[in-house]
Amino acid sequence: MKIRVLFFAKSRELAGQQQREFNDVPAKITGAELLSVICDQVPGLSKLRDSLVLAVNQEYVDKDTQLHLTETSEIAVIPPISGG
Amino acid sequence: MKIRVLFFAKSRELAGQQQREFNDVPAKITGAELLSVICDQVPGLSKLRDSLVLAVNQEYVDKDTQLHLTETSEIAVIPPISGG
Amino acid sequence: SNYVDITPSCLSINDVCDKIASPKAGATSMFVGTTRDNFKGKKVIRLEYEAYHGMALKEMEKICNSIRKKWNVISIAMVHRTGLVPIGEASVIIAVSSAHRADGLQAVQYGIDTLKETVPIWKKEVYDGEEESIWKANCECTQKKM
Amino acid sequence: SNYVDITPSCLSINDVCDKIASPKAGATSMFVGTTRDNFKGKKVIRLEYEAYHGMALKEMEKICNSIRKKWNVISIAMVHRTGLVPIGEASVIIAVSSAHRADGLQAVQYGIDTLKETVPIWKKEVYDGEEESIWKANCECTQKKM
Repeated sequence: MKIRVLFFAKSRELAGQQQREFNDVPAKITGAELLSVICDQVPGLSKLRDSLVLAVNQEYVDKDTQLHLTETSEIAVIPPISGG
Repeated sequence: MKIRVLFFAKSRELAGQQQREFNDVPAKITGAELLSVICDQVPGLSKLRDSLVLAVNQEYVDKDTQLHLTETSEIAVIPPISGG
Repeated sequence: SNYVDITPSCLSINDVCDKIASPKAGATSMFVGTTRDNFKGKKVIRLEYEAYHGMALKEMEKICNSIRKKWNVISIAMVHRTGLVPIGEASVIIAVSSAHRADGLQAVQYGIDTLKETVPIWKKEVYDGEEESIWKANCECTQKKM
Repeated sequence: SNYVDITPSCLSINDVCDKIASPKAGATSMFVGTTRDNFKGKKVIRLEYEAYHGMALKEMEKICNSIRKKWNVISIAMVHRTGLVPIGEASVIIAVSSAHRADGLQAVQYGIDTLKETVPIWKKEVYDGEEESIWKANCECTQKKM
């Protein structure tokens, strides 16, 4: 399945883009597996791997969360936040 | 000795005046004794007696504080406060 | 710096913030006490505050000094209005700037708690209708019996 | 009511206070986060904030809802600025009106603590001289390793 992933802040700078499409991603996948798929394909992002989390449809997901992605899922890479 | 006493808020209303002089007050007197001198001479104030405290020269005094009054001491009757 | 004031004028949140602004401050914490339109079901039509001006300022300065002993703060502003305060308007503002927010938030809480306990200022509530006006007493006020 | 906003415009304390004003409120508690001119001795010349706009608003709404479960408050306003925020200007304001002050003060503290922990907004500090800009990380941010 084809998915679209948004990048923010440091992950956006390391990815060199605000969003990107990924092909051949399984619809059923855990949070940790999805993050690995993304990091494996984006040069530079892997060094941030351990501090990244994901959001799907604007909700945080855990590493063990069993996801059911669709082509309209809004997936985002969230580096450590620093608002306030 | 002659002293001058300031009244505020409810004590001012009950005393019917903002300040008043008292004659023949001992210079050496405890806080509790001074309050009794004042309440004994001001009609209407006695019903508030148990909720009043005194300040001398703008500092709170305790009932056991041994005061050394002078004619320029600024004595004030402080009913329960309600600022804020 | 400490800025303490007791004034019959309308209090301005912006003016108070300006007093404590600092480029070193990451946090401004503030409490604004406003007059309410009701007390235990009775409609309050106005409030009047009276202060023992000189002593109240001294007690407010004491609070500022205790805050500085307890927390790491940059500037403190503490202002109280006197006289008639219409419903919805501010009677008191306490604002603290600090490098880190925990200091400022705790200082503000301590500041308003202590002000209500120690600063000689009084509030009279005037009610709608036949109800008699009442001089209030703060429950925080722990005056020892004399 | 809850008022949450993320905006590139200058934040106004007065506007935020107006959003939460209520004649039923006796207390307005507020926290204003401002940009500091230094970090561990390095001179900060500017800060830039970036938000995941839609999700950040949702997380801010969640914080408002948790506040209402924990404390008795009237209105909550929570606004965050994005883009370039000059030194000394506000990046975030949280204000809560309540009948009684303890609710409001605790709600504000919880609100800013939780915002720093959960709301997807990022700050980049740009330093004077040769130092490289840095994307900061809140120590409150307890993101679990994925």
